[in-house]
Amino acid sequence: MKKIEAIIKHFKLDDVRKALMDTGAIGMTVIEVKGFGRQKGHMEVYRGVEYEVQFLPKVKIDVIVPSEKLEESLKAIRDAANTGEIGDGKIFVYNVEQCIRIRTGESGKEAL
Amino acid sequence: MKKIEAIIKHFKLDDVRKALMDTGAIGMTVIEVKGFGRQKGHMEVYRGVEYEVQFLPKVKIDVIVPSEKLEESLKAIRDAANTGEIGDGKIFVYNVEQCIRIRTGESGKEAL
Amino acid sequence: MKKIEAIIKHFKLDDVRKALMDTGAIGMTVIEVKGFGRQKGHMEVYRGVEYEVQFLPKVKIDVIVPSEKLEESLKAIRDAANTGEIGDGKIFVYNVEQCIRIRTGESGKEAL
Amino acid sequence: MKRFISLILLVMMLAIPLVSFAGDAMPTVAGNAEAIKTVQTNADFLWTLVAAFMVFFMQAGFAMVEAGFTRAKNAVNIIMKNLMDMSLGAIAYWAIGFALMFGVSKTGWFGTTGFFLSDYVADKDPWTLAFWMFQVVFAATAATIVSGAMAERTKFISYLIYSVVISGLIYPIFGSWAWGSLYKGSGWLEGLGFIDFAGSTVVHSVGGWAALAGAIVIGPRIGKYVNGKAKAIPGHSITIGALGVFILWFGWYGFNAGSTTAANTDTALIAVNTTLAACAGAFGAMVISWIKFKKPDATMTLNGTLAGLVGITAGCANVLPGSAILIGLLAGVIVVFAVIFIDQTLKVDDPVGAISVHGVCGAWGTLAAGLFNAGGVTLKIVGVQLLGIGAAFLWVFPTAFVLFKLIDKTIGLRTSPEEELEGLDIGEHGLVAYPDFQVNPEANG
Amino acid sequence: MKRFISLILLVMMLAIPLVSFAGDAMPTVAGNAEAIKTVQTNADFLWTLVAAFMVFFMQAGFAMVEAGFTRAKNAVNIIMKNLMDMSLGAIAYWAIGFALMFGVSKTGWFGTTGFFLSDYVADKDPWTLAFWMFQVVFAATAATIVSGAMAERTKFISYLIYSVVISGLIYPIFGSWAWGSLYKGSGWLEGLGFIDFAGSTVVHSVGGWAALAGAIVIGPRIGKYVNGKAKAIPGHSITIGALGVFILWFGWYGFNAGSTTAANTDTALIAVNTTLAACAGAFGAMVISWIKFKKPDATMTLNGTLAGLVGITAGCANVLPGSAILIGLLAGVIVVFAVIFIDQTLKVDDPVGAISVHGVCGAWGTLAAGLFNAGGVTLKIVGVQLLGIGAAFLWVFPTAFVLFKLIDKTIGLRTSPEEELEGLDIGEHGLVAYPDFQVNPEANG
Amino acid sequence: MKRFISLILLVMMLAIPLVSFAGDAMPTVAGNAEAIKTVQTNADFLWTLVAAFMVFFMQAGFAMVEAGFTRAKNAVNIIMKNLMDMSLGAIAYWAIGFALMFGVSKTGWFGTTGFFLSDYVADKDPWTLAFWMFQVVFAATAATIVSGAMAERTKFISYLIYSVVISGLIYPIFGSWAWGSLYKGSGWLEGLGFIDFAGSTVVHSVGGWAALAGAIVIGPRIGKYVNGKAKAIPGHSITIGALGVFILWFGWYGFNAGSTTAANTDTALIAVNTTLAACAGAFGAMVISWIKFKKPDATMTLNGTLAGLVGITAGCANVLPGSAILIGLLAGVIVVFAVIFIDQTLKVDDPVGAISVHGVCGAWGTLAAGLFNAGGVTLKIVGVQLLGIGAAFLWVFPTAFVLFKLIDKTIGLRTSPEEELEGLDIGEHGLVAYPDFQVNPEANG
Ligand SMILES: Nc1ncnc2c1ncn2[C@@H]1O[C@H](COP(=O)(O)OP(=O)(O)O)[C@@H](O)[C@H]1O
Ligand SMILES: Nc1ncnc2c1ncn2[C@@H]1O[C@H](COP(=O)(O)OP(=O)(O)O)[C@@H](O)[C@H]1O
Ligand SMILES: Nc1ncnc2c1ncn2[C@@H]1O[C@H](COP(=O)(O)OP(=O)(O)O)[C@@H](O)[C@H]1O
Repeated sequence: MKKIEAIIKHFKLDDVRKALMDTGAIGMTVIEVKGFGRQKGHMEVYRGVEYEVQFLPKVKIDVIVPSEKLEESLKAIRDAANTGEIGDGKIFVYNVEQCIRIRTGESGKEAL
Repeated sequence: MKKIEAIIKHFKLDDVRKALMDTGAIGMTVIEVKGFGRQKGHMEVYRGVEYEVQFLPKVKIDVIVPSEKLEESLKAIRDAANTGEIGDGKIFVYNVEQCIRIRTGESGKEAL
Repeated sequence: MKKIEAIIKHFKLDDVRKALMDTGAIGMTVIEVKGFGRQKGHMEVYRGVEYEVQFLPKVKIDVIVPSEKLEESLKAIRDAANTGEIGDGKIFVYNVEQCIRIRTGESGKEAL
Repeated sequence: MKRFISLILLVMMLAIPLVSFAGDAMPTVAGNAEAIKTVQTNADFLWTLVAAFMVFFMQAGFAMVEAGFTRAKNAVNIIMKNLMDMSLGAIAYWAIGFALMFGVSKTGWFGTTGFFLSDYVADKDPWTLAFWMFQVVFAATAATIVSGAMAERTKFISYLIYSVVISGLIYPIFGSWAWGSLYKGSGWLEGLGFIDFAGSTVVHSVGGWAALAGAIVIGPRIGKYVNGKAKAIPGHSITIGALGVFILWFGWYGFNAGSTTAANTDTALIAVNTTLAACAGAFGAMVISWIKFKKPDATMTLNGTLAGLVGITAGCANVLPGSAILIGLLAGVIVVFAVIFIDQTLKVDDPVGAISVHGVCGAWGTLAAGLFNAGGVTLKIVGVQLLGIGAAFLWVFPTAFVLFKLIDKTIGLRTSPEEELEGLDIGEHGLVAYPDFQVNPEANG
Repeated sequence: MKRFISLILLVMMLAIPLVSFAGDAMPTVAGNAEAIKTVQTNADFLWTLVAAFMVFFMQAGFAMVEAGFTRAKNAVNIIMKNLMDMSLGAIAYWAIGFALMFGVSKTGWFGTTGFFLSDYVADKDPWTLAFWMFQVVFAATAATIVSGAMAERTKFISYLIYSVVISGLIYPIFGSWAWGSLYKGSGWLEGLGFIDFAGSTVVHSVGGWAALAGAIVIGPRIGKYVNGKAKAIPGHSITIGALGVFILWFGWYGFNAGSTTAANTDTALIAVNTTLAACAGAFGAMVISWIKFKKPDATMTLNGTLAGLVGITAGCANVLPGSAILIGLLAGVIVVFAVIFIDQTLKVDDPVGAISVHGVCGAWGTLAAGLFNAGGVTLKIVGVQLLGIGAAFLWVFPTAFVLFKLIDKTIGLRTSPEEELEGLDIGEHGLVAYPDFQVNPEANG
Repeated sequence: MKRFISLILLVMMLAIPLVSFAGDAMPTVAGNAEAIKTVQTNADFLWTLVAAFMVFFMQAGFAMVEAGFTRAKNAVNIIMKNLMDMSLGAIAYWAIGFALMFGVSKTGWFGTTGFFLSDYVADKDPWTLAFWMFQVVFAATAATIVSGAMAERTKFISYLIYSVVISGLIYPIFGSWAWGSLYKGSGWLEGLGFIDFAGSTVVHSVGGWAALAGAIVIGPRIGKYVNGKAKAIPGHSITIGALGVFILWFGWYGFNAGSTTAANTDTALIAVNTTLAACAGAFGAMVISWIKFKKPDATMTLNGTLAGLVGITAGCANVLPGSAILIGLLAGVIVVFAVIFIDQTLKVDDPVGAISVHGVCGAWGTLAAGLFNAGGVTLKIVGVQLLGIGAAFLWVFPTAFVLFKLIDKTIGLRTSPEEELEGLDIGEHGLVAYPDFQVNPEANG
């Protein structure tokens, strides 16, 4: 199994969720994060003082998929999250060694 | 070392924390997340409009344990978090390549 | 590529960010977490009832770096985050199997 | 002897206003009579001003309701709009609005004297000021209603322009038709016997119809209608929204009971009616929402409270308490259906329900003031009420529509989609309302 | 001649009320006297109503205190309860409560005339309305106290039923014993000389003992007592809670000083006493909490402020300012011990401290009104005060207990554990109060 | 006959105060005159007290503004400070402040009679109490200004000490110079004709200069100046801050119009001036911030509103409405420059802008009261105004400076850096304000 971590723009969350479900994913976890990459923050003025908003709000989606679904899932995310503009985000992939469903104790792919 | 990511129900946090500490774990990190899996969201009505609450609030516990403690820790979490009901959550395991304690610079298992 | 997860004190965030940027990192993601390790929580009194604040607020920085930059980055974080006091935090390193930039579809190191 | 007595009596009864009640002068009947008038006048000023202060406080209520019922990313913007519609609106009303509304009116269509409070500068009659103070907060109320309906997508500068025009022109001109004679004016509508004691139509419907025009011209928020289906966009703090409703209710006592602009015993009936209608409105909306949506809906119940208040505003001084309950109850029911109708059928996006609460229930309240008139109801009374309701719509909706269209064609009415998605607070004001708190992914859609 | 003069004098002194003070009629002594009465009456109405509006605003204060002192997941529910206990309570008080409390009472135990405000419909005396307006917000205050103590676990529908019964029956019946003669009633307790000027017992203890019964019947929140040890469940917004306390303090001036229901100079002493007692209460609670817990505890200090206010409510018009400080100070001390005792010894779960603030300090204040009576204290005075305190407990606690038990056995008093864990907002109202913000894991336990 | 008639008239006019206006006694002219006075007195009490209650409510406004404009981690602390400066301040003012300010003053520098409200205990004149009530909330206002400027880094215990000293000594002594003769005192400054109707200098500048001294002595917050450059530390809730501003504006009507301490028609001009100046202040600050920072700055506009209010406070009763607009507008402009100057040039860290709003605009308002005097302006008038402005600074700044230095040297003025970084709420009160919500990493720097 693989874990996909996709850091995307807020308003793309719903599209990405739908795209993933179309690939057969049946679960995912989202986390509010702040980050920067190519897209840097912007300057604002607070009571006359300029300051940099360094970190921009983004959403991170964690989705664990069976290894054979990886490519399909990556493509789905990319297509759904892409606006062609800076700040669209990044996808990272990790190896998952084990997976357990708490309720049933099942493990491995069945647990997803 | 292994990283255990357990996504559980809020009110089980305290039990899981205690169970883990009983296995000898001396640290952990929790994060508020939203997610869905087998347990889907529910429909609500806001000002006459039906809408789906797709993501339910969950807690994610990250705990890094020495590899030899892995099975014991997984069991502890499972036992503590299990209610037998849908939405009890999932556990994922990853490999940790390195661990450093910032204050002392120690690394490896000693750093945990 | 490697993923560095550093759990540090809030007020060190800016220093760590700068230190990482000095090593050439051009992106990172931060998440608000709560945790404990060697540094335990403290007792407080609420309306006459003692209670333990078990989890202390911390910041987690996720930064994905090319493998050859790993050591340099770890040192940078350690140096910046270190106050010599308990609760300074921990650094964990994971392997990243793949990285994609959503906007361009680039992958691997170029995508960082 | 006779003469002497007559003289004494004469002095006592007539001449002595010269001596007047002051210091240790020998009191006289006529002097006392003057003094009594003075004391009553003082009480009238006291009540009129205290009521005006309470109505002013409704600005805080509107700001909190509108902020609470919309998303966190637009909270700064909503608050700035509420602050500035009062600030610019009051200056516009001082400069021209008051004159158009209450100046001498030869035609019955608008006043033409008293710009820049010049009446006071001329006469030094403090009543001009007390009356202006009471009226300016009414104008601000009419103006502020619109900001809720156009929330989360309107350019700030465009809102400021609208604000000046409604406070300076649209509101006062209609106001002069119904209320001009309260001061120096004389309006055609009041001449016909139109009953709108505290402004269900004059203030609330006027604000509500301007809100309708604005919401239509600007169009719905991004994500509000997807494939023609309405989506829910929950507000960011029900607590703050509810606080706003309680503040409005409190201020409404000044609004309704203060509309006597005199300290007299009529205020008691008005206060009781206001209370009962608000309570019944909350109850009505709760029950209907419970039946329709299976759960007692909080935002609908809060809207129902306001609906009850708007509903009783016209008739608060001329209906009996039992009728007030009925009027409020129906307002609470109406507002639920109106919100759903406007949202789902008309597909007009009104984040806080301003059109339903103020426009629709304002019309209902005006009709009800005729139907439940304690002095009896005739076809003529009902007819005039309907005429007033219609006149308000026909005057306000088109002029506001044209105004918003004009703004749209020139400087633009709506912020860019990027700004709207990110939140107006950053785009328009360079600030976030709650920098210390994380923001929910789903709330930013 | 003589006759003529006599005639003039007669006309002047007696007959002229017919002419009365109005328009330009020749003023007369008797006419002036009438006019003076009218002006004073107008002032009385003005003050009574303004005070009533301020007391109404306390509803916002209660809503904010209770919402702030409980968890975010139950904020919508708390607000709905506060809104509806006013809304339903006022209608119940209009229908029956007022009649039971202030109607003609043959027995001294409850009134039997004036249902549905029929007195006003009959006489058209506006004072009936002004007085009702002032009394209805008192009834709402008594009712709303309970929602805090039963927060975070009570079924909404059950709360609504309770609400109607306390406003319509339990509160008015006790009220008739102590205050009936303020209007048409006559109560046995006031007949004995019971001093409770603004309602330490009549309003606050009544609310507090009902809260005690409710909290006992419903039992503690899940997680409040673990292995018999009390756990802390912090409220979600101290800022909102503190705002509520400030609003309550503001409204309390209407509560206490308005209880003259007349514009006279007695109000000054009342206002000063109210201020000093509140200040001393805050101070007392802060000092005690500092000593006991090592840090000045904010929620205790806020409770102390309210304790001082509740404590002075009975005696605000008959003690000297110095005594007010002492009464408030002791109330602030008492409330801290009461909260701890109820929470840790009685193990009754009262999330906001309502029982301690209103029940216990209400009793203290009633006793203090006797002990510190500026006109001197006798055993009899103290005895009657104790009798009143006891009567309130003996009437309210059992009836409320039975009421809650009945509700529990029939439709159920408490929400399901799942709903409680998830938060009542979702379960009861299908809405979260702060959808834009993340919620802390630990707060949901 | 003649005698008889004379007798009757005499009785009517003089002797009958014995009969007095009460119950059914035959009314008389003199009796009526007395009764009229009584009614007017009642109205004066009513207005003075209602105004005092409104000014009290400003405490809620200050608490919300200061909490909203600072970080979440210090919200409990800010609220406790606001609660306690009222609570301790009122007791200090009762014990000594009022006597120093309004007691009989032989020298013109401070009063020496009336400690512990002993005047009332002696005479039982309720006016003493009504007047005290109005004055105590003014003292609390002056005291509370400082908490904002010293927010997020001051030890709680030290703040309490400061609080008692300013309410008990610093404020009342200056107050006696300008306002002593409103009661039994007589101050040297009022003797010269100093105009400060409601306290631009007496209350606001006094608070502002104490704030300046405090902010200098305590030094900036950690992270506020990095390499000599000012950094932004945004407040945690603009919504709550704005609510505070609306509450302050509402309360300000009591502050300014209540300063008549009489129910008369002068209040109308004051209310209108207050409204227009606030509006113009908001407008001025918005425009300037828009020009300078490219975007209409919300916190500056909110400060501008308060600046307009502070600016009109001195002259609210003696300038024309047109002048009020000008005074407010300039105050709004001044406050923006003052904030920037104090923050960036003086490098004095004032999180909420208290020094600029209250100190600087208080001075401006006092000068403006002379310059725009409706009765004409002379060099002497302006000179006395400047003298008063200078006297306030020269009295308050040094004494407050010494006070803060003394506290600093003894028990310490500032919390430890660890505590400051973690937030004062945990360190000083063992509580967090919003336990249910996550806190942003960047806000904790
Ligand atoms: N090296 C990195 N390590 C961790 N997170 C990163 C890294 N680079 C980017 N990110 C995350 O991805 C988000 C989007 O990156 P960005 O470079 O702005 O997108 P794009 O490449 O499309 O312009 C950032 O806000 C940050 O949260
Ligand atoms: N494939 C997945 N990838 C990432 N997170 C998941 C996945 N499946 C489930 N989760 C997380 O686990 C939580 C619990 O999953 P769920 O399937 O509802 O539990 P259960 O299997 O006990 O019914 C979800 O809310 C989600 O946060
Ligand atoms: N075994 C662990 N697994 C996951 N997170 C941990 C673990 N140990 C520590 N942490 C995280 O690191 C943070 C700092 O750890 P701590 O032991 O207090 O630091 P230090 O070692 O410098 O004293 C904790 O608050 C927790 O979030």
